[in-house]
Amino acid sequence: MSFLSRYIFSTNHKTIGIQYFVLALTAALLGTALSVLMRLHLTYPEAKIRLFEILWPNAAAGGVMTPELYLSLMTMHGTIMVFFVLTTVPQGGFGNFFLPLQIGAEDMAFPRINMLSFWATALAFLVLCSAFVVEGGAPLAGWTAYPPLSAVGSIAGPGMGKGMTLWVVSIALFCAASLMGAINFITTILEMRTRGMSLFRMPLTCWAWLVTALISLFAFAVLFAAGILLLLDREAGTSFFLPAGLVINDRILDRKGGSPLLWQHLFWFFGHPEVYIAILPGMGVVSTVLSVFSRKPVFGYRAMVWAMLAIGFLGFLVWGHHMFISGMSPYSSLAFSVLTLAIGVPSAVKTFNWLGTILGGRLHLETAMLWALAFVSVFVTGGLSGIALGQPALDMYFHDTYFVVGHFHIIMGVAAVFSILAGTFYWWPKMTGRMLSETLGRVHFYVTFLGVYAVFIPMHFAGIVGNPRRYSDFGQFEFLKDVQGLHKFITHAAFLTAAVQLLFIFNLIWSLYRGKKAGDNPWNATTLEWLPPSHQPHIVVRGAYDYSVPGARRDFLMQNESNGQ
Amino acid sequence: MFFAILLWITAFAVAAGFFVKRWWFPPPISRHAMAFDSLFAANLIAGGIIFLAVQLALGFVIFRYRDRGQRATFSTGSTRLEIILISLTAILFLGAVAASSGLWSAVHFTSMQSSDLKIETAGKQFAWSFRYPGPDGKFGKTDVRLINDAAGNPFGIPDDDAAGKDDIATSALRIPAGRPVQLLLHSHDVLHNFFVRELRVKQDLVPGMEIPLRIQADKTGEYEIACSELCGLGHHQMRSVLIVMPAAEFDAWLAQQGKRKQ
Amino acid sequence: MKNATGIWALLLGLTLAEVALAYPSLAPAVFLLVLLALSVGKSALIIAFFMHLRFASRALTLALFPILIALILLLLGFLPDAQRVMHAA
Amino acid sequence: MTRNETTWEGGGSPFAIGAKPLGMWLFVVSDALTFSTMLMVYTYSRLANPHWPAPFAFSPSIVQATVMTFVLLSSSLTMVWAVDAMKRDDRRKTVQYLSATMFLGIVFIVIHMREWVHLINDEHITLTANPWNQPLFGATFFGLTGLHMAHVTIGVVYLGIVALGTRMGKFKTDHVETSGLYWHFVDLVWMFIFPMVYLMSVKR
Repeated sequence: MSFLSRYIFSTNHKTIGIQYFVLALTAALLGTALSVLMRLHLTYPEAKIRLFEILWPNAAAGGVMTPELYLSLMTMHGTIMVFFVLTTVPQGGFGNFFLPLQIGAEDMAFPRINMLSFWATALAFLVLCSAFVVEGGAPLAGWTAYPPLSAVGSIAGPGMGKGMTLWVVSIALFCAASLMGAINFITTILEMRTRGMSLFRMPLTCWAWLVTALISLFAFAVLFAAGILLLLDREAGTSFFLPAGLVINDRILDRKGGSPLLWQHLFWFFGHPEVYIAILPGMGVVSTVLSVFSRKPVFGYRAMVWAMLAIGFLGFLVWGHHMFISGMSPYSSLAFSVLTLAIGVPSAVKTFNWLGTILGGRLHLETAMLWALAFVSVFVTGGLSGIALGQPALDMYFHDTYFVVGHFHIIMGVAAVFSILAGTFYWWPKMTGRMLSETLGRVHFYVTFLGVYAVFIPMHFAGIVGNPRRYSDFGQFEFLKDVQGLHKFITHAAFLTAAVQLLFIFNLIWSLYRGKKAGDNPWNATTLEWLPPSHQPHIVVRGAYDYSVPGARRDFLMQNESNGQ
Repeated sequence: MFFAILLWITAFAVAAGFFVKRWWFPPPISRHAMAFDSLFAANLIAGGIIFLAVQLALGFVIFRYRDRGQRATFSTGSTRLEIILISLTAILFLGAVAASSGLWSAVHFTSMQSSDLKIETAGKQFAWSFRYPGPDGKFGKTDVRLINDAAGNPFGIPDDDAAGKDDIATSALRIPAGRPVQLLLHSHDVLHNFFVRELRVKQDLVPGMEIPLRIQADKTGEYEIACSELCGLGHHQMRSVLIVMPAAEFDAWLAQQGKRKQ
Repeated sequence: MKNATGIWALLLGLTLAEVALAYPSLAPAVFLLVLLALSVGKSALIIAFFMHLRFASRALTLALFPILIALILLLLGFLPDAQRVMHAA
Repeated sequence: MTRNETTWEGGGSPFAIGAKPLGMWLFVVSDALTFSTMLMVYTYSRLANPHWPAPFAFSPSIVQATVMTFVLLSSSLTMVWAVDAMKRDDRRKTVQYLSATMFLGIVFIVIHMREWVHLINDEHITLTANPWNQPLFGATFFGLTGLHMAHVTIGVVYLGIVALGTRMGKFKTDHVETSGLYWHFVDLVWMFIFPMVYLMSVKR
């Protein structure tokens, strides 16, 4: 095998998994860097910062960020984090590497489509990043790209010309890639399990990947159609999302008949399920990690499966809660409100079962376990503010304030990232054959845990004051004087939290060369990926979480172990 | 063990942050705003109890069951507990919906009265304008081609329209205290959002739609209007003020504006 | 083979029926419902006999189609807002 | 042929079809939602614009569209025959039927393109403008039929590859069956586009 077919255009699921992981790590670093720059500008809007000038000689001439630059960083931060980090690592990265191993398959069902799907994702990322360097810079319409702002071209501002077009193309490519991935995952899980691996013996991670793939299969289909329509509006002069009588920048637009609300419906029909695409695989990882490190079976395995299926389906019924104040029919708001709180029920079931899993266990507080426990903590914190936002009457104040920013960063960003980190610490030995440093891991963990609470809880307070989000400067409003101290605190906490992530990167690199060699099954886990590599097909005889089974000879029974005696 | 203690401290710190109310809502100026505040308080108390209970329980379990060489108990779950929990959360969440739907309905389903003062509210990048129908009580026609801010015609009212002759256009929103007002929200270009903190209301302005919003302020004073939906690079400076005047003073102001027009 | 030809003829007949129905002045809503019913019938025939779903396992039918149909019905949730757009000239 | 969890414990397939057809089924289901979205956007646009035009006269529009439906349905029939022949391991017949299917697909595209040219040149309906000042009429019409035509075109190329592979003896029954699923799906979508787009806009 040449270098190219082995490492670059490989069809091996492990290589593709690592490729996804590295791509997402790059994206995460870029996305985090952007957020730090944004915080810097927000806190010191007048300061002349040399770094800005070096990075953007035009948009930050003299070292002061222009509002459009700030908004474009915000747009890119959101897009990169949602699509190329949260959607990519848990499914593309971990899923590709571990799904075939966990179900005892040799590879994914369609290895070549798998490779294609990764390269389409990578291309989508490159296309998105190229928006930074084209004329006008990156788009400034936010990751939701609401028209008319996003549909009328460069008269709506710098970055809304070529940059915005690249954004749409990137998202369309990403849709195609995710669709290929989803087909591959579902087919693999349904067709390629080893003997004895019935659906209800699968580890919860596999269930999570299955449900996530099902959601992707449908959600990205809708976003793809919406993307085509937005592209037509931008490049071909149609007016799906543009009503009559628009006057932008003193120019009267010759468009007619469309409705901006239509985009919001289409986008959130995808966008809300997308939240679950980001978090469900993490839930699977956390369930597994909690079980392994408590030496106890998952509490209510079947309830966990049904809760995931319920979340997956209900996720499609609640898109309207992003649109309570959008001018949508107010009757729809009430219906969406009921459905939104209904989705809290399976989420509560999961939380309850996680607590049930660790209750009465023997908790080994390794770093992976700490991340999983912290996931439960932030999941509850973020979920509770979601209950407030799910009520249209309260959303009428909190919508588009920092309360929302705090909420979704905790529940979607932080929780998903914690589960990714739990997965990384748990699976790194399998991926590389070496252990990560526990000491570095703990320092990284404690600072990050405190850091995210210090960053995102104060945002709720800013939201209560009424601080609107997506403002590049808080100087124009009297009432925003009061929150500036708060923002300064948030910025400092964010700096610290971002800086300590370098420790994590260092840990990864250090471990590759100096890390302790890991055995085949360092955590004494039961699932098939921890078996030594062999060409024999495994025959599965038990469920995925047989820990501390009474009468067994040791406190775990692997899935292919026929008898514990 | 260290993590358990840290978790407890964090949970109490978060709860304290919401309890001390150093950063909080501005005082309410309408009945709706007061109802909003009590609804939020109820949510905060219920949510706060659940938050502390779960975080403290999590910390406790970590503390109590940390590895001290004990054997883990074997348990795969309990359907009965599961069902109890599902019922409890379902009741709690549906209760939350029921409790808050009244407030939503009061804003959106209260029928508009013909006696309501109507004010057209228009947003454009990045300014607000307001139009009063004048003594005849009728808004004149508008034509986007005639929009001219410099000439004081932000709505594009043609010169030859009788109904539009007496219309009054302003850049600040003046309303009488204690009287219901209908804002007819329009946008000329992109999405905007009308947000007044003290009223606790927020509504998008959508081009191609006319969205009515019924408000009533009871306390006089000056309050800031902020755009709360991303509308482009000047989003952060799209500001105006809501001036709530005593009803008599407002009538006098409106009459005077009308006179100046003629 | 014969079976498929029969289905083909049936599909063609239904198509002609649709065309014929376009000319008596039915109310648009009624016409739309009739057309949708006929189209759903036609696609069911295609799925069952041409795509051989009838001969594949029931599990596939039961797993995929209810989800798809539910989601398509969900898209109807957009429609109430179409009436809220102002009909400016 | 129902198999339940107790008898089926991994290895085979619960759906009793191979990986390739299952993958295509999944694609078809996903693509069906994309088309549904487009049709819903079309419905939304019609509802939002009360004076929607109905310009399709019996001749040529409806006649042509009916002929196109006939062509597409017939191509599905030849496709069924192709899969059938492949199952009997008659590769020569399979290639013949596949070629017939491709030919009918091309006929469909040609008639469709002629219609487009006629609408654009003679009726002055384009993507962005038309005589009734309802720009979304053209946008939805060309958007929907264009997306469908793209699918037919891709289908013809795909069938070409499958026919070639079958003739060279490389492809198995699975390949032909999978391409058949795609082709029937393209036919199925037209069963909605024809009534929704053409018949709902009949000039009475």
